[in-house]
Amino acid sequence: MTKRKLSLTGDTAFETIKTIIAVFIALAITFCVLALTCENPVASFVTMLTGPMTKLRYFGNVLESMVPLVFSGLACSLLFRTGLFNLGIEGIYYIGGVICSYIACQVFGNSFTHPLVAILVPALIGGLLMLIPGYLKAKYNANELVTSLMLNSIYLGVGLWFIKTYLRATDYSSTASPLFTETAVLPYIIPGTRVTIGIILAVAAALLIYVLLFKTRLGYQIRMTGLNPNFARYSGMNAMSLFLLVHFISGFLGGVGTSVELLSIYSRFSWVTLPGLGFNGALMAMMGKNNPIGVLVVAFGISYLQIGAEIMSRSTTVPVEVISIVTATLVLLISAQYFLRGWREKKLLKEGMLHV
Amino acid sequence: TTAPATEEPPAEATAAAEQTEATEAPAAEKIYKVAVLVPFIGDQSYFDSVNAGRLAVEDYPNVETTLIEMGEDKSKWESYYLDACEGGYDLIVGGNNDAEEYFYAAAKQYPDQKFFNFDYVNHVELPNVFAVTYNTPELGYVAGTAASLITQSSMPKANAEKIVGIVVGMDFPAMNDFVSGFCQICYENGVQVLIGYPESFTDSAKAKEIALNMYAQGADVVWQVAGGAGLGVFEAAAEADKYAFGVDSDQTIALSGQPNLAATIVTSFYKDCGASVKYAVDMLIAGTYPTGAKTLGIKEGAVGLIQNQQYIDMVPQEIRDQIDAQVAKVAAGEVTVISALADDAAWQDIKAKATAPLN
Amino acid sequence: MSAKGGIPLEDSILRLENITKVYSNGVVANKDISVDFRKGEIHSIVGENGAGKSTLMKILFGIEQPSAGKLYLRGEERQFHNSLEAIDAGIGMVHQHFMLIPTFTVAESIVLGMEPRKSMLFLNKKAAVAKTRTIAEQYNFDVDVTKKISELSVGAKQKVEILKTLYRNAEIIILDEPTSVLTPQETEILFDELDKFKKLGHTILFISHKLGEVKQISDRITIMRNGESRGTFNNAEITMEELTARIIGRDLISSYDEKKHDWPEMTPVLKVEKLCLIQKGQKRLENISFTVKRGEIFGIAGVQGNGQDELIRAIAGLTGHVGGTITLDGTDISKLSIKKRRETGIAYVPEDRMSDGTAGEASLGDNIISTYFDRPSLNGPFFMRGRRINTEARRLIKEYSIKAESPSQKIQSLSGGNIQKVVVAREHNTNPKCMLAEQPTHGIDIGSAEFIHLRLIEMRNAGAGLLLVSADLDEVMGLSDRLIVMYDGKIAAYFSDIKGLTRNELGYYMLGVKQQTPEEIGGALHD
Amino acid sequence: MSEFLSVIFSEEFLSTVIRVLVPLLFASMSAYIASLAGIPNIAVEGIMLMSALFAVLGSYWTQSSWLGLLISIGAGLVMALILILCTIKMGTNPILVGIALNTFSASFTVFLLYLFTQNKGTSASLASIVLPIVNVPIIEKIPVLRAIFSGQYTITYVCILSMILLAVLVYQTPLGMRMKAAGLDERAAKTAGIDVNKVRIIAVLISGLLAALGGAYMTTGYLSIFTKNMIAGRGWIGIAAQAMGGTNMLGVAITTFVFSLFQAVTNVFSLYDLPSELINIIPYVGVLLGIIIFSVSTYRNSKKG
Ligand SMILES: Nc1ncnc2c1ncn2[C@@H]1O[C@H](COP(=O)(O)OP(=O)(O)OP(=O)(O)O)[C@@H](O)[C@H]1O
Ligand SMILES: Nc1ncnc2c1ncn2[C@@H]1O[C@H](COP(=O)(O)OP(=O)(O)OP(=O)(O)O)[C@@H](O)[C@H]1O
Ligand SMILES: [Mg+2]
Ligand SMILES: [Mg+2]
Repeated sequence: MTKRKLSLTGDTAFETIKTIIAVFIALAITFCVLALTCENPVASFVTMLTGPMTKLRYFGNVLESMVPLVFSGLACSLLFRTGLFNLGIEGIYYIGGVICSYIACQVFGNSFTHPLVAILVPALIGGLLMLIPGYLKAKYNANELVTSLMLNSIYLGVGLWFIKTYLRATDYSSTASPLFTETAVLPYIIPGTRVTIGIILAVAAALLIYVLLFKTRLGYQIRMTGLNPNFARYSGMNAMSLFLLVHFISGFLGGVGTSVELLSIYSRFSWVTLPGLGFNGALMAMMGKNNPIGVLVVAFGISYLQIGAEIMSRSTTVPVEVISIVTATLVLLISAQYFLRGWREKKLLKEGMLHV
Repeated sequence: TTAPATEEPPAEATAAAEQTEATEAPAAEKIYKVAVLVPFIGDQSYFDSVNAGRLAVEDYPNVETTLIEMGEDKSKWESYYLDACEGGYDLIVGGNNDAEEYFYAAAKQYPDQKFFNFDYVNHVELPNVFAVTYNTPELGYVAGTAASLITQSSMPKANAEKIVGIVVGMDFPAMNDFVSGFCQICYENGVQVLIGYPESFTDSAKAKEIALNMYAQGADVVWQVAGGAGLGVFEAAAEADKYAFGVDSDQTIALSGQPNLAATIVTSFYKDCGASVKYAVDMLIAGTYPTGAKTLGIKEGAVGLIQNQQYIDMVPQEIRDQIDAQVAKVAAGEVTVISALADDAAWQDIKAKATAPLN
Repeated sequence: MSAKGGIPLEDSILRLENITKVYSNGVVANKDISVDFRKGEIHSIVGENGAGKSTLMKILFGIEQPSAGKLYLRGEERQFHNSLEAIDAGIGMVHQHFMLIPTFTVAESIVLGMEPRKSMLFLNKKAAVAKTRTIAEQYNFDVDVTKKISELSVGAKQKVEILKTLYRNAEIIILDEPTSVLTPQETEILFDELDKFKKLGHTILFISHKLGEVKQISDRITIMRNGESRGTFNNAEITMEELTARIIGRDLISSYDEKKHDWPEMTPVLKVEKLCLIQKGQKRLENISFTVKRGEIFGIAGVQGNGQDELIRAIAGLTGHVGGTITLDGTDISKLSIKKRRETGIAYVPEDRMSDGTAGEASLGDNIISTYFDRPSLNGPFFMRGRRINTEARRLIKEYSIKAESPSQKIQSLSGGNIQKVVVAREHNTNPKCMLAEQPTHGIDIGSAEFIHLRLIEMRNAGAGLLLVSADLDEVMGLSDRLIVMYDGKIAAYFSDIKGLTRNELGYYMLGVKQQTPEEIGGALHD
Repeated sequence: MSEFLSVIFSEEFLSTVIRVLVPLLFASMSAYIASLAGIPNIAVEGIMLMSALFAVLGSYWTQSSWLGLLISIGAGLVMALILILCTIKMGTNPILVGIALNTFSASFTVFLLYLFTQNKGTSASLASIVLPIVNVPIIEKIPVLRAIFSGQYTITYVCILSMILLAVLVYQTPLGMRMKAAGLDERAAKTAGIDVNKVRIIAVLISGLLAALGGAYMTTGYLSIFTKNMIAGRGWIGIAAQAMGGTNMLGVAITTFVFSLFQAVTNVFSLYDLPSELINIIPYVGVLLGIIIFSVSTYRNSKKG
């Protein structure tokens, strides 16, 4: 059998070329949209691309907005690895946020123990809550999309009610918690920005999950179970407990993510709708091909673009909503599997024919 | 006497705050840059009203304004404020509930610029900040007056039952501040109040269903305090052939495209944020920018009801007179209106009383 | 000797000229293949796994497009862009893997794509049932067309696949390894049918790794190797030995008998006593008792679906609800988890290598260690040792002559035979006391099959007990030392010595025509 | 309480259920037909939103409610086309496309609204036209039946008709059978000579059409004004109902109906002094309990055999 690795068109090289070209096309489309909607498209375009680099605070914005995306992206990627389409991280972000806020509003400990508890408790509870759809699926084959979507709305209702009944700030006019106790707030690590140790935690989490997945026995079992549960069971792995463990870790990450976000960026809990970070996490996970490092890169890229576009829209007449067109194009092009495939196949065919 | 909210002279609206005259400042060369920060416009409520105020001052030859929409993601708001401060504006208009902390933090950090909080909850005393708030309970009280008079009237769509309704976007104190005064006067007048919370400011279909239920249970007038979702109440009113009240600005104007819906609106109860924005800019130009906080109510004309032609045509003279009399009483300070924001216990009490079925 | 050339175009119904196929991943599956098929012949295509047989057939059926070359149908140049065009041109194909939807009924499966209609727009369900029933009767196929596919036995599914092509009026019928799942009797019936079709003027293209069948039924045979055609031969002009040699490039070992070897102490290693299994309210296994000893291959013959699969899965621990006991080397394992059973000394080559035996998306390396990934030699205190795993995988690739580029290659990009070798290598590598081997050479070319057989014999000779389940009578009779036949979830017969046992005799027990007494069967446990 | 019961057992309540049900049914059937053919359509919410806006814009531009409806359907079909082209031609994961389309639609509707009305919140200032309410002569007089079959918005009747047509399509036509085959086993369908891509394109276009009708319903009768984000999760309810019913159309419809029933009860409850946040989760809890009971009993049955 004549089977050859063909260098230029090899998998990695091709993926890289593809992504670069996709980004270029998406940017070109963005430029066209800008040309249609504002007076000075070139300047706006440059602002969008370089904006986040012009000020430390802006770059800080990029980092701070990628943190929750990394956590929810990691959480979703783990879930997707089990082959399930579970969107429950959205709800975990909400209810975890409520729990975190409750703890953050109490007075105890010091500026180390307080945030530690305020992050770990929601994380644990998040992990446990994630077991509900996980168990229902594993044991009774209850559709995880239904259960997770329903649970999201239920967590929202219960969380709102809890805040209103037990944690409402009396000095605040909408449903919100009181100000977090000072000890609970995470310290800033880059002066002049709101970048806290959250970013370090996010990167650490990504690396940790990477090591877990690709270097440990547990990760090996998780990967095999995700790829083919029958095979994992046949090989002697306990598919059910692995499945539940993955759900727990995922919920745990969700809990950490929401807590870090709240304790870094917010001074009180005032979400009255689902934050949308869970859905964005699903996007990160899919674009990052469920690989922790991929999630990290994608989260940075999307945040950079988003912040760049916001800076641009602030200084020009372009409506903020235009950003969504840019993001949608980018997402669709980058994740297109067949994009440039024709070209690649032609090349492969040519090279292949040489060996005939 | 057609007088939509935004056209009211600012001097009258804020008569209490220092004496004012000169709108055309002597230092004609100076261009005043004003930034207005709101989460978004198009809420059919006070962000739109603030924007109306901005548009009004935009016509001044020496004023340049920028509207900055920050979006609904609160985590991004801080940077919008800091950017505005760094953008060299003379006056930064912003604040209101959720953004207040960023507003005051920015004001503290940039003491050379002036700041105006168009609707404060917790004012922080700073030399460069002026803040106003509106007496919402008084507005609710006036609306309740009108509602309870109409339901007992012989107006064509009014029925025998003494029931009125109020659809409130979400169940939280700032929203309930509209309801407390409403309940108070209705209870005094022996009218039952139905309160519905769709728990959304966008789901107009849900608001419609709730309002339809209210009408089906005997309400003949429903007040909507639910932003975009509240438009569903007018749809319900049109379908049930009953009355509705608008909120924040003259909603018959907003509904210009849908005359059958506009026709259900007896009147709208406004909160004139726009006028206060204009007032702040005028003061800035005059070089007499105030500091401190002010509550604006019926007396100042910052809240009240729209008395347009439709209102006059729809509501009989004697009812209008009764309403005017009640408004005068409130303006004169003869009534103590319960505020849900300030006194939770009293609010819970009046809510229980006003919603109890009549026998 | 070669039948190539010489034939005038008119005689051939379908002619391929210089067909080359390069897959999008750069694999050259077919190289410059020219062959023609005549009207009314049975034409076999043989070759090793991955030789490119299926690819060539997929090209004929419009599923794949050739990268170069021409295709003439009835003398006219054609190109099929999809199966529909091929079907319209009178080509039908029974695929190597069933193309049936479990929730559809037989009638629905058959008419799918060419549904009878009423008033142009609507599905005529009655006509569908009637038409399929007529066709089934016409060709003497005994299937209930109103049954769901999921309720059918493998043989019945095969019949449905063939009915599908007949319903479409196929003049040319392609059968890609249709017999690998059939019993001898079923195969006989199929061959009778094929003969009938041939006489009716259909052309049949037949792919099989069972050369006996090929010799029995073919008019002509095309041999493929490494994506190339190694010539087309008239059946009468080529001997079995020649055929074998041309396919694998060497001779086969004629019999494994010489390799037989008596282990010094034939102590029992696996003991199954009174095993019962109830699934979905039906008795699947009833009172199964037997003993497997060290150094022997214990065979289980039977038509598929008579409980062999359930039995093996129950022993391996994949199926619960077991009554009775399973003892491995003195330990009762019937309540243990799969992992514990494996640790006690069970290894298992599953029937379905794709759904149980491997994770297709995972790398070869990941697949080849799945049953002993936690072995200390492959692990550090916290992390798995990637380099050692790689070394181990490379060693096995070499030892089992698995055709693969590297351990990091996705396993699904290997050919079926090589995937099977990975499974056997992995299970062998755990050094089991008892190996459960279920259809270990299903769909595998003769060369690879021989290799796997030798490995199994080697294991036996090293003192392991082997439990071999196979529907292939040649395999089960060729390898087993002792043998039971299963019918309807029960042991129908036990043979302590298979010498002198005939295929026909075995066939009677397999079909439930004959049945031994409990005493005779008792020997399975006590011998 | 008795007051509550009298509301629940009224004809008016029945028509409330119908009103609430229609957009949800469109949403779930939209999700159903696409997923039947093997393309999960997560963009239902976005398509509905887009169509709701275009129904208003369309009827405003043309000053005809029917042309408006056509334009709205066109918008829905374009969205569906993007979904299917990205999936089939570019190989993008359909779920990713769905999420991207939803985000896009949420912003793009506001952008368009602003472009045409200078308002980012509602279309209230546009003189758009709604479809008529239809009274059916004889049924109008029959109690109970009249609550369902008379005096409803035009699209309610379109909904009834669509459901019948859809059921016929899925269960009585070759196309329906092919869709099912394409969804259950793409390779099997292909080898049976089915043009899977064509079947899928049709299915997703029908899905787009149904979602568009659901969106149009919201602004051409049920309501007459577009408000930002007015679909408010209805598309997702449809997707959940589809996931619950699977390939069984009746199952999908029943789930949707149960949700609507709970939703209507919730609307009645919301007039009582109960914690509104908790009241609002009733429909979700209802569906969650439903799926738990359903799955557990299926599991038990399969164990028993
Ligand atoms: N879709 C595909 N993409 C890439 N390579 C493929 C594809 N299908 C088959 N191949 C490769 O083409 C070669 C020929 O495969 P083919 O299936 O034709 O072999 P075969 O002769 O049918 O083998 P077997 O006897 O195992 O059925 C193999 O190396 C296989 O890995
Ligand atoms: N996209 C692909 N890339 C690489 N290899 C592929 C691809 N698709 C299929 N193959 C491999 O090509 C081989 C040929 O496919 P086919 O369906 O004919 O099975 P096979 O190898 O012939 O199986 P068997 O050994 O059971 O006869 C398979 O082993 C399959 O794993
Ligand atoms: Mg009345
Ligand atoms: Mg093959």
